[in-house]
Amino acid sequence: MAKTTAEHHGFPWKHLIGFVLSIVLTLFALWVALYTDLSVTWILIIIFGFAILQAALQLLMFMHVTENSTSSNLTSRVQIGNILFAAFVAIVIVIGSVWVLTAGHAKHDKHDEPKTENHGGSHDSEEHGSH
Amino acid sequence: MKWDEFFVTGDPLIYGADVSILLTMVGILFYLTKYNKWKWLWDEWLTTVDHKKLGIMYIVSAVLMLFRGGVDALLMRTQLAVPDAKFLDSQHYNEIFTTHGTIMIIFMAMPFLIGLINVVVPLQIGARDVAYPYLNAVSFWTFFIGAMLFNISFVIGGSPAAGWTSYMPLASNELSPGPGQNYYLLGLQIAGIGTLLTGINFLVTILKMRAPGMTLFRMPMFTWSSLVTMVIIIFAFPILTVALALMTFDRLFGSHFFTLQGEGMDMLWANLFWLWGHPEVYIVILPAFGMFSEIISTFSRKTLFGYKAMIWSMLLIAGYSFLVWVHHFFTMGSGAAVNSVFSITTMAIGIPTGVKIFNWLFTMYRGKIQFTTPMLWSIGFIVNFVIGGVTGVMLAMAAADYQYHNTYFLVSHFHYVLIAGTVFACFAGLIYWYPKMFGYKLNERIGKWVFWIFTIGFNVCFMPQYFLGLDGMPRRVYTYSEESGWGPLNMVSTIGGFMMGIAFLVLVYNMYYSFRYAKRETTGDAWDGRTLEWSTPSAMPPFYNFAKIPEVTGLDHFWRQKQAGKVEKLTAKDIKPIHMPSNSGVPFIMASFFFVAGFGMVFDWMWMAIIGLIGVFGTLFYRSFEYDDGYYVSVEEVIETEKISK
Amino acid sequence: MRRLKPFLTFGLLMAVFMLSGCSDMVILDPKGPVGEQQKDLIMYSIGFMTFILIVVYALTTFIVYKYRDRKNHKGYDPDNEGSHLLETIWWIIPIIITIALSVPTVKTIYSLEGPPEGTKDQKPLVIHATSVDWKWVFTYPEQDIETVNYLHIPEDRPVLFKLTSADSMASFWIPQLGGQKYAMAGMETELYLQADEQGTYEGRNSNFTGEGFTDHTFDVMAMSDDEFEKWASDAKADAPKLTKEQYDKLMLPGHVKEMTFSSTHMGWVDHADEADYALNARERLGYEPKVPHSKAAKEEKKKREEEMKQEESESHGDSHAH
Amino acid sequence: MAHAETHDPNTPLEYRSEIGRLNILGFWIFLGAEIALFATLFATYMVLTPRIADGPALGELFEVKSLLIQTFLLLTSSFTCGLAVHEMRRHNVKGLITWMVVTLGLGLGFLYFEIQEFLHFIHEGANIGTSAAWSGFFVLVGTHGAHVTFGIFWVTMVLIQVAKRGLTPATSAKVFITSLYWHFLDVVWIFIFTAVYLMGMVMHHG
Ligand code: HEA
Ligand code: HEA
Ligand code: CUA
Ligand SMILES: [Cu+2]
Repeated sequence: MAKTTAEHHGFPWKHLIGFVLSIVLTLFALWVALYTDLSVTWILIIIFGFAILQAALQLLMFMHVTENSTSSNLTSRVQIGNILFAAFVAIVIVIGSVWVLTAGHAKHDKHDEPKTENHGGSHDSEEHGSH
Repeated sequence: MKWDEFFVTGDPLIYGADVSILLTMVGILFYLTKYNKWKWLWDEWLTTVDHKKLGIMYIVSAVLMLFRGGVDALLMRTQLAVPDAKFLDSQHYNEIFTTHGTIMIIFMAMPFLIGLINVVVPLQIGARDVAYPYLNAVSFWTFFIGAMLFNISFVIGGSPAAGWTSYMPLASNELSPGPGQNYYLLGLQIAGIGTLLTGINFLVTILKMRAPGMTLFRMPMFTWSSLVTMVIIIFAFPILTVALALMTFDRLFGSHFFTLQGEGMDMLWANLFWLWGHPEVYIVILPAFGMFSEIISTFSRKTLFGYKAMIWSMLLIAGYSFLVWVHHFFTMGSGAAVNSVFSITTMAIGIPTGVKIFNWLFTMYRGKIQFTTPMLWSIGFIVNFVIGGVTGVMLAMAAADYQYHNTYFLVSHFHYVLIAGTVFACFAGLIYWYPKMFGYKLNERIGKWVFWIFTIGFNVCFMPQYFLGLDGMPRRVYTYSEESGWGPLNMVSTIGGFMMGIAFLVLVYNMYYSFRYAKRETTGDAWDGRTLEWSTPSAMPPFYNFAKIPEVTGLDHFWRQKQAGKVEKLTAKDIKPIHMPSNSGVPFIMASFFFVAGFGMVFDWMWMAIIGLIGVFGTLFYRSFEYDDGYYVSVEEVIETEKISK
Repeated sequence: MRRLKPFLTFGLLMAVFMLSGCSDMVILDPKGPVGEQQKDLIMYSIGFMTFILIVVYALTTFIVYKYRDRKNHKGYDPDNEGSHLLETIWWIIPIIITIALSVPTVKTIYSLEGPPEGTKDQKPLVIHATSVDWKWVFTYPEQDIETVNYLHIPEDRPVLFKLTSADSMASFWIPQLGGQKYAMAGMETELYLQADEQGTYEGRNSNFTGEGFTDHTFDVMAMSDDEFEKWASDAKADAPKLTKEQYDKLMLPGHVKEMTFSSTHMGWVDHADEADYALNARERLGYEPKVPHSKAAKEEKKKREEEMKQEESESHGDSHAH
Repeated sequence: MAHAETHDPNTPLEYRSEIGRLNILGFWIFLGAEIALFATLFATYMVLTPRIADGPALGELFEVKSLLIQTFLLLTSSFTCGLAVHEMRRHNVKGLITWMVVTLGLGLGFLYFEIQEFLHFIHEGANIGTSAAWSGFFVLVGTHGAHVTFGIFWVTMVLIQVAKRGLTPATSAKVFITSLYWHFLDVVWIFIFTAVYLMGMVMHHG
């Protein structure tokens, strides 16, 4: 659907709501991450959920991703399809890489084993349990 | 930096290259000056934004690169012809296969295809140019400069020698010191920018610049394949950009992404390289598929079989192309679950590819097949490509790949798909659209000779390599012992390689011969074609392509019009002033600054890199302030060009 | 069809090669259960591939021949756009083939992660294999001995290789015993192999590692259990101890002859923990990497070749007997 | 090239010229490529985080205060940038320029605090060469910072053009595109905020 100038003559409610929501989500995520006793898994699920929500907010409220010229609605389908495919590729890249580079190596990647005398590393194994 | 590290010395081959480069340059300068061609060169070529001219420049560069990569190949084959050969030493051999692989894929296959896409796609969709003609020139010049930067490594500083895959930590400062590896990083980086811009440009062009009536499902298959390719480019090339940048940081700025020190992770490079690298091989095969679709349909005189299935299979391949990269390192120990998943996704690509193969076969079924040269290449493609394809599926079976990996079985697989797929398509497409670009056909009789010599040579060269692989011959070894027993098959392979070289020379001769003697085309429809590019009245379309934008009513619109005897004749009153973009020298200048920046980085001369980058941003900003709305071609000029009698 | 003859000839040629040459080609001539499983999988897949090729070639030949443009052309149907039935067929059959290939593939992948089925009750012999440009260091932790560039293993007993590298990414491969796996600095990968027959097999690094890659090879001798035990205890008794200085020298890029030591390097470094050990050792020894093509590099190369020659002439009557 | 101009008065200015429409679509697609680019950097960062060699752990040095200041500056700048486009659609050049200048100011503020933070980390012994983890951090966050820097130059130049030429289909398309870019950087920051900072602190303390 095309946005028209007409809609833009009033007060920018949409922007304001978007802004307030993004602040709230940010603070909430911070609170969940640092000041609750949830398990790490839950914290991660919640804060990433919020991040995705916020990204969607920006796309819809500020960037008008669904908007296009009046002449064709192919354009908005392309814009949205493009972002969705980008999200797919991004997920494949991030989750795929982490999976491929840590799975299977779990049993032999020395980064996870408790420190030995001559091991230079100073991190402990809890830090990257997913490894 | 000492001089002996700057100029590569001590080898007759390199002195030979020095001299021939110098002579060529002097020759070109002399010619341009003597015949007063400088202005012509600048106005007609260096500043052009015409997609057809840019396309031709891409193709010319690609043919030159095919020669360069081919010479590399023949040098390798010479060294490998007999056991314990002393023709090349190890370092030299390593440099040669590295540049061979890189040049063939990045600087030959891609630009060849992008060149053909440039020439053909706007014509096929009935457009006057691409969406961003200026950007198109930027794409070409950054590609060209990237290629040049990569190529001078041969005489200045030394070539990269860590393989086209450049695995870390081998490619790190400690194990590959010197500028060689930097050339790889910067050359690819700069050319990669151009490729990404091409991706965006043509995606928008195809989506938004189509002639009225040409819905998505009326687009010719080559246009479709280009569309899908562009999508892959847009999402794959940024990965390469990052990977190259990270390695550049490791080499120049002391970071530890992939290094041995600082707990860098070498596997991460392999992972990122193939996250791009696998989609890349589909980038170079899908346009090839598109061309074969056009050619097979044209010369079977028949509609493409299963048009929709062709499109869906291509979309599936594009989606899958991002889900299989791990098959390049099954042997890295990521465990049974990872290997199983990626085995299956990889094999699954065979399904949509098979659909395409059978659809091509059934396009010929009940057709009226004409054995023109482009058609011969296309049939040759089907027959040879399946060999590469099914051996690809064999490689995809991870447990078996533990044995094939890093052997000549793999080398043979990818030459079967890259040559019988991509290179055959480049030849077929070049010959098919040659009259569009130059106004005459290449000689068919000589062309058929090229086909047979090349195809036989190709099989003689690479079929034995499957067996060498099964006999345990690893890739990238510069020599082997007598006892290994690999001598005879290698000799056969080398003979095949030289046959391909001969075929290439005959092809070049054919260009010369046809330039001299071929009959000039009088219409725009040299092959009785089906799609809009054949509908222009003159053999070579004028710079604005179409005096009047065609209106499309269905698939193969032009062919159907011809069948119905309803080809419209252009009349003077159809003609309106035509808006066209202006030429610009900025892309060329910007690319030159890229060269300066790249060269500076290669030698770690940061002052030079900074000057270059300032230049790049300067041209960018300059362009931002330039409001050039192009110009209008007057009705009179169009009428004159089209030779319409009033 | 005349035009297609060359292609058919090649297909035939390939089949002949397959049938006659099989047993000569090392990958199809395995000497242990791991390679055996892989060979079975390969042969199984070749069956399917041959079938696919035959179908495609038969169709091509038939269609191209029948519908070539000629006088009295019959059956021309220019507007034939497709057929649901046919298209369904060639979606379904490849899907079935893919499934038929996937099942044994996944089975074999999982099976190769552990010791071979027949000998899985035996305790595997553990050997650490460390790649250094361009040599292999083999550590037998239980026997407390170390060898360079050659391996002795008992037959009919699974060997668990723990792979790592001191520098570039290498790949540990003994074609006749089974497939390869990468050896990488800063980590450890595991590979089970087993020899069912006594004999000498060639092993190598198959992943490109630069200048000396071609000769980055080693010999594997499979012998009876007793012979193996005897060899190990002899080595323990007779061979010299490995000193840190000597080991550091091994860290320099280059080739060396076969060596045997009665102690291991595990005491002071595990490259799976310390990825930069070799680089530091090189620095300690004052080694500097040279830009290829530079004068310095050429001189170094000459020096290295001379050293090799000298070593070779010294090493006659080497400590270990084959 | 066709130059169909749309004259429907309800269509925002930036969509009225063919070139404007093409450029906006092209820029959206470019953002798709940028998503792949940042995803690669995120993947790199995620894989490398445990690899801190002898250097400090990532979460160890992060500070909530600096993080919140940066985040609010950027979130607010995204909001003001939205207001600027809102004003543009009301044909209010002055409003547009005012809000854009505010946006730039906030962007500069963000950069200031980011650089302060980087200097602090370096002071604490964590730089690009400290460990794989820190390489990943500096390049991911630094690439975002470089984008912001580029964005500041770009917006400035577009504003100069608006001041000189007024709002035309061409200049307004440019403004709109820079605004997309700016919002996009905010989106990326949200993920940096989450995946780098919050996660770093959770992993370190939790
Ligand atoms: C144009 C380029 C191109 C194309 C199209 C392909 C296509 C395929 N490739 Fe290839 N590949 C390369 C270029 C290409 N490849 C390169 C350059 C390398 C090596 C890089 C390097 O290491 O340097 C490589 C390496 C490579 C590997 C890594 C091996 C290793 O390193 O050990 C693997 C493994 O799975 C693989 C698999 C495949 C598969 C399954 C396909 C499939 O897409 C093939 C599909 C086609 C068919 C299957 C034939 C037609 C189908 C039918 C007739 C239907 C019936 C068939 C079945 C049901 C099976 N390829
Ligand atoms: C599109 C890609 C492409 C193409 C077209 C080719 C074409 C050829 N390739 Fe290439 N090749 C690769 C991509 C390609 N290759 C890649 C990616 C690698 C991996 C690199 C790596 O490991 O990093 C590789 C590796 C590779 C190897 C393995 C090297 C090794 O592992 O040690 C070999 C060996 O035979 C080889 C041979 C050939 C031959 C004989 C041709 C022939 O088709 C070439 C035909 C020749 C010409 C068309 C030119 C004709 C020239 C003349 C007529 C001039 C005559 C001049 C003289 C005699 C001096 N290639
Ligand atoms: Cu490879 Cu951990
Ligand atoms: Cu692949």
